[in-house]
Amino acid sequence: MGSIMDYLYFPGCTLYTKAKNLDQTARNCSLLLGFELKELPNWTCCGATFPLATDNIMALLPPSRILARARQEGTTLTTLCAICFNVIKRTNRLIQNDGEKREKINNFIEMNYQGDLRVLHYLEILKQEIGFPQIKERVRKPLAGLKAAAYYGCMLLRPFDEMGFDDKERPTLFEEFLEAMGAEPVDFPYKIECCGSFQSVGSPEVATECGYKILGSAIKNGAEVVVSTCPMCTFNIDHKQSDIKQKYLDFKSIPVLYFTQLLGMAMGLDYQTLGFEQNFVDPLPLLKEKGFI
Amino acid sequence: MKENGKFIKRAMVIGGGIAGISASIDIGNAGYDVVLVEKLPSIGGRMLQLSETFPTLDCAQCTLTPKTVETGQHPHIKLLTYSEVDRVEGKAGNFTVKIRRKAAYVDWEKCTGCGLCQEKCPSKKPSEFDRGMGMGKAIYTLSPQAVPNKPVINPSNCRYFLEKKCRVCEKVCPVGAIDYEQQDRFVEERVGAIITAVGIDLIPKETFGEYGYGTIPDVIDGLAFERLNSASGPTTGAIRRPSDGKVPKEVVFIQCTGSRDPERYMPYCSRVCCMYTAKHARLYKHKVHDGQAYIFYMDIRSTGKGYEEFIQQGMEEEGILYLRGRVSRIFRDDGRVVVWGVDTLTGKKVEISADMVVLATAIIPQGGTKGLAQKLGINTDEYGFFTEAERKLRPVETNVEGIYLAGCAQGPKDIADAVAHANGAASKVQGLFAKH
Amino acid sequence: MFYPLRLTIYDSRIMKKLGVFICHCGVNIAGTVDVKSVAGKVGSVGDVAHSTDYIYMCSEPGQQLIREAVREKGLEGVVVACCSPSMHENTFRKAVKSEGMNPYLCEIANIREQCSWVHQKEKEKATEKAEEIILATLEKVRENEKLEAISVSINRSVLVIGGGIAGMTAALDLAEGGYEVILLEKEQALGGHMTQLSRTFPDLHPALPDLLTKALEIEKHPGIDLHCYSEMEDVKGYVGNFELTIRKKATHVDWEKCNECGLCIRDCPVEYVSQFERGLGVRKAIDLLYPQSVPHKPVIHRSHCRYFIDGSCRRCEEVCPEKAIRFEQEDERIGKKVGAIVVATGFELYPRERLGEYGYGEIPDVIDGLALERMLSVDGPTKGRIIRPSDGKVPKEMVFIQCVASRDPDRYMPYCSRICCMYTAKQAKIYKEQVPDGQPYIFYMDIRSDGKGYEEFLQKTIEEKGLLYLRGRVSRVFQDDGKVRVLGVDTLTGRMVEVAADMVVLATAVVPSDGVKDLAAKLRATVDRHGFWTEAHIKLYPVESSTKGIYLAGCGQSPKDISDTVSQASATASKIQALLSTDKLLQDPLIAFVDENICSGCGICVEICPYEAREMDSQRGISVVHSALCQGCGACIAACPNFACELRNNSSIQTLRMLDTFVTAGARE
Amino acid sequence: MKIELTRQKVHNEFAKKVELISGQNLFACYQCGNCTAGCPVAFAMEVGPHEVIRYTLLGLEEEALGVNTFWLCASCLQCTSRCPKGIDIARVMDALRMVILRKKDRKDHIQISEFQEGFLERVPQIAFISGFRKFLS
Repeated sequence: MGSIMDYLYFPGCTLYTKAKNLDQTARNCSLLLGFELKELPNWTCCGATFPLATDNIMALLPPSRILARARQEGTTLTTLCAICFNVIKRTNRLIQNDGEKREKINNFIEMNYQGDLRVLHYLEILKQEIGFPQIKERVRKPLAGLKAAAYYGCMLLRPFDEMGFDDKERPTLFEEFLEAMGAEPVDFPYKIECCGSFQSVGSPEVATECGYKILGSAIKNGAEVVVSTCPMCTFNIDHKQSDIKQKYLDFKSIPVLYFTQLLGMAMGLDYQTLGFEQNFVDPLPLLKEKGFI
Repeated sequence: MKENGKFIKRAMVIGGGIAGISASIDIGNAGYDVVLVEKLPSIGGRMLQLSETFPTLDCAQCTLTPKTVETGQHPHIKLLTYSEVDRVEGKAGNFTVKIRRKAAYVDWEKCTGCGLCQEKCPSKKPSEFDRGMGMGKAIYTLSPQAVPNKPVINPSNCRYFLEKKCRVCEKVCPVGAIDYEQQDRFVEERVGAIITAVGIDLIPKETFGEYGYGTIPDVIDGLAFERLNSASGPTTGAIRRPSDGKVPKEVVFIQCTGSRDPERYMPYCSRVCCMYTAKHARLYKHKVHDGQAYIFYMDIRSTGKGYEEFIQQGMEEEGILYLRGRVSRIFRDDGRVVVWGVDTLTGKKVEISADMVVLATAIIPQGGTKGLAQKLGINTDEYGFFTEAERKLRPVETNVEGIYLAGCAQGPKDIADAVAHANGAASKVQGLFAKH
Repeated sequence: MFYPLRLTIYDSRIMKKLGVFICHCGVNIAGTVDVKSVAGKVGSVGDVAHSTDYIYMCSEPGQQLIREAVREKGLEGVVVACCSPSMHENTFRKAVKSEGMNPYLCEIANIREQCSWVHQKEKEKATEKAEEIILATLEKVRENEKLEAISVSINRSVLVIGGGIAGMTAALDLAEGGYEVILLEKEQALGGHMTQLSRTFPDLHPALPDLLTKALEIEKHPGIDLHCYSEMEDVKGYVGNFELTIRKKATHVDWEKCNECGLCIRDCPVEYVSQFERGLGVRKAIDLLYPQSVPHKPVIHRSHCRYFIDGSCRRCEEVCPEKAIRFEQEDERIGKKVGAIVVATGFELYPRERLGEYGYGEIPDVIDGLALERMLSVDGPTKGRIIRPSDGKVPKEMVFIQCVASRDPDRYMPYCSRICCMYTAKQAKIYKEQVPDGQPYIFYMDIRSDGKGYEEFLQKTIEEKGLLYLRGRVSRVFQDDGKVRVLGVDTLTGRMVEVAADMVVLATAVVPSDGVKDLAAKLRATVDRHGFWTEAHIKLYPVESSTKGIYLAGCGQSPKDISDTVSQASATASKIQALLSTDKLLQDPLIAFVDENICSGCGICVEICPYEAREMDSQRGISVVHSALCQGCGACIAACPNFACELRNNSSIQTLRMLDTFVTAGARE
Repeated sequence: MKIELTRQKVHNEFAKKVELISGQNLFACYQCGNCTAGCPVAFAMEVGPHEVIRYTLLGLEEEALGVNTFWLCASCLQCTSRCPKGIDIARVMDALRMVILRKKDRKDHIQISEFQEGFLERVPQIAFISGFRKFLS
């Protein structure tokens, strides 16, 4: 596998609290794969949403500041939370391409950043920098027979010309990852539909409905577990299963795991280090039944 | 300009679809010799794939075959099928065109067109002519009514070429016409004028990720529906969905798929989809009386003679439901094809759980049009359609004297307009010849 | 039923070897009719030596089946059971002819349009009926005579009626092809409606310059005999040999002498409302059609000229330096002969006065599309400026209404006029360029921008110019407070929309020119119920009329834009060149003939013949048939009180035998 | 039910403001409805995004701002990614939110004080931070 560089790492607020399991497993897995996530010093909130208003750049300053500081530390920045990734990558691209806004932003943050950082999602590192075949070789306990539905959500895929993550309508990267783990990917139409995002704060019932449709579609297509990359999505499709159950009485729970939890498990990490206690729907019975733990 | 004596009053027509055929017959009937070059093994073009044509619902074969037969038998028309233009030199009155005659692996001089080879050929692959709706053999003619009625071997499907075994066709051929060693050959033709009528293709339905989650077999395109509906097609005209052969009871037709979409696909209107979709829906209703046809549209464009009446009749008499709006997404769920669309007239999102979806995909120029334009020294627009000399008053002429345009290669048109355009080009050729 | 005695004379049934070929027409026939069983049953008839079926009889292998059977079985008569004879009679007759059989021994049994299509739900009965139709047709074939086509000589010149862009294009193409052309235009100058246009979509080229270039080319072309201010008075004859009478209307100006100085026009004291300017401008009693008119010669309009009204003025005569004024000139009739005729009679706009709900013809600021074109023309009544006809103010709220009287089957025209969407978008764009602070509103039902580059033009214009498209019809337009109030709807919000407009432009329906129906009667060609010329077949014969030798071009056939008109006009020229490229024309011999022994010379047939094909032979005292003129319509046969006329291969005995087949079959049931 | 149109209304301040904030040309919308067709939360909307755009273009400010459409928009960008005319509809929705949130009499869409007890503890930061940014002035 050769020596692989270390990556600057922006965890984001949620990974320090509600999604520690995502953060921890990612860090541990990277060590097993031969690279380190070098956490940015003094990082701040990314803004949690890419500002869509074009007449005001204030909301662009936090992610710009993160980028500018990261550039002082290195050349490649990675993150896990899909929303943080979306905000940071889009901001980076805007600074790269919009000279006028770049100048304004630099004036505000009193730094000089040109947008020359590579911003990669952790999954992209796995695919592009390390390679799924190589990861497959590292798999100690293949997740044979695990029917896993890869849920992409929105922020990795859209807008396509800015994110360039995968085909926006028929993405396959996540499934390729699951295959490398030895799992059986389950294709389901709702894998690119929205989880309701921040509507869990504004109109929780709408987010409940979104989550119900996504999970229902995954279950109908034979999934035993849904795999996610994003703490926002995970909240809406995992933690909100209690709300879903309240509304749809015949709804049967389904575990939702972070992709790094699967990765760790497949690479032989002790399941007790994988933070399953933070998952709302307990995956342990399923994982035991499957003989993975 | 050439002197009178040397001006060659003989024309070449490139493309043997309805436009090329119409132009050839016109020029031939005026007493001039014509060389008709077609890249497929037989003439007829896209129209050969159609079932019935709007607005009269005449069967396409019935309108077309007399013309293909007439072309094949015309004393002034020389057919060069399975051939492509390789190089063009010279100018009006004296073009020298080098033509590649592709290896058919069948000696057409000997072949009697008995069809035994096709019948016995053991190789079956999805047929391109049938848009994947049916199977085709490695040795084939495009249709039983092909002109000329001579088969060719497709080496990429033929077991002999792939695995060096089989040779069934050779064994069964009563006249020993199979020739696996045949090579492409080149011929030269000298002509005084050239008409290009190379026709169209459809933008592949696979282009539309959002419309074919994975690849849904029951999402087909308009030409595939024509094949399904065609009496000479793979289902002998029965409307059956590709996935399981069931009769679809709810069929959704989606217009403007890839057309009028400047951001993602083609900005132009493909001109024929509104009418053929209306026709499809009506023909579907004729065969599946208890079925429901839904048509998503943006604007209904029925501008030809009798077209508006045809559309309105479809709505009134066949109960076809028109929904004004685009479809955002199609995916498969529980063996059904789920369509997410909108009816902008009620402002409501519409979800239809359909049995089959037919996409009226955008018309694009035939592959290789730009290359041909370069050989001829004429222009194309950014999409590859040939550019006419002037849009209004010189719609069939090009920037090069002696080279003319016919049919959809200049821009999407329906059959009637394509034929008129082609006849117009023929008129210009006759005028050019008469002057010299 | 009364059987005339003499019919037995022809009843000389000789056994022939007959062949029957039944076409599946894909599933069109075979889906309803059990073709195999029909072929079997018919095959068992005594004189039927061959009976078979095939998926597409009209295809090459299908025709091959027929040719082989004729050759190998020595068939003496053939029935092809398939679609209407108007589709493929010719195809199959050619096929049998190639094997040496007389083509008129081949007949079509129509089991598609007359059987399978109309009985889709009664398969058994349809199968029986198909069998009966074939049996009846066999009866006909048994009595068919061998006939030879009638050969007629051809006059190789062409008449083009209409000097608009369609007629001009056809005329030029034909003349370039080496044929003599007579071009007839009812107005005093060439160009038709295109001369009224400002700029054309989608490239916004000025309409006039290109058109004038063409017009001048025509004026100078040695192969074109141009007759402006002329009308068709009478047509006799038939394809290859038409005899025309052209009426050249009196211009009251000797065009040979006129030096185009324009003094007469300048000094003419009479001004009247100009139709050419769509009522927005005036013209003189002696005037050109438009300033750059080709030919560039004036005409005196009698109904407005004071000399003709009360003899009070001879001003033009006084000022003319060439003494070219001819008050006494009369209409002139000239005779011509041609082999083919192109009708390119063009279109008019639906009269807006008949659209009560849109302004009762009363509101001056409600104009139609052509009127706005005149305004937009730099040589028009407002020199290209858009102003309200009522008070000359610049309209700031401008409403365009599409589909006015189009797509309105109940009240007006059911069809789409095809050009309105594009010209409205064009006009709105030009308006917005001229009045940047104005707002165009366009009421539409569907935007139909289906030509090359049209959709792109439209979308770009909407985006850049901020045209407001409102999907919905306008119910009413009325005058209120100096404004034109428009009551419409936006079906996309589902709301009623009211605009207090300064001006309203109606894209009124395209309708055929006046006088088309009269002309159709003269030419014996048909028009549809709206007055558009009917083509022989929309796909097979789109530029041929229902009458041989008469061809169609341009909007007279159906509405189309300039580019499509030009293509089609060239197509027409191409068809005519093929027709005239030979010296002799072969015509169907299926025409009337007279039994000279029976004809009493009463002359009823002469009266009744619509084609003037019957005349009296005064010497012999009987009626004769002019074979080149007879179209085989059968009117004389029905009219003859003595049963002296018959149609070749459509004799009474044949008809009766065919009827017998059906009657017998009916009785069996 | 009835709209009286004038050129001032078509070029109304409100539409201009929305165009300015969103950076989108509302005239480019040809009302195909693709945005509504693909919207994952359309089921809960009073009218679809395409209709809100229409209201805005026609100067129906009250109607446009009175519906829940843009409040329910989750900025998932499905509409944006499939718009055939390249309009970033999510930006238009955000612009409509901004018009309200930026008004002088600041009016928040959600009231933090009304949250159920423990709600904020349960919800991840990323959700309520982005929610607050979308819903609070």
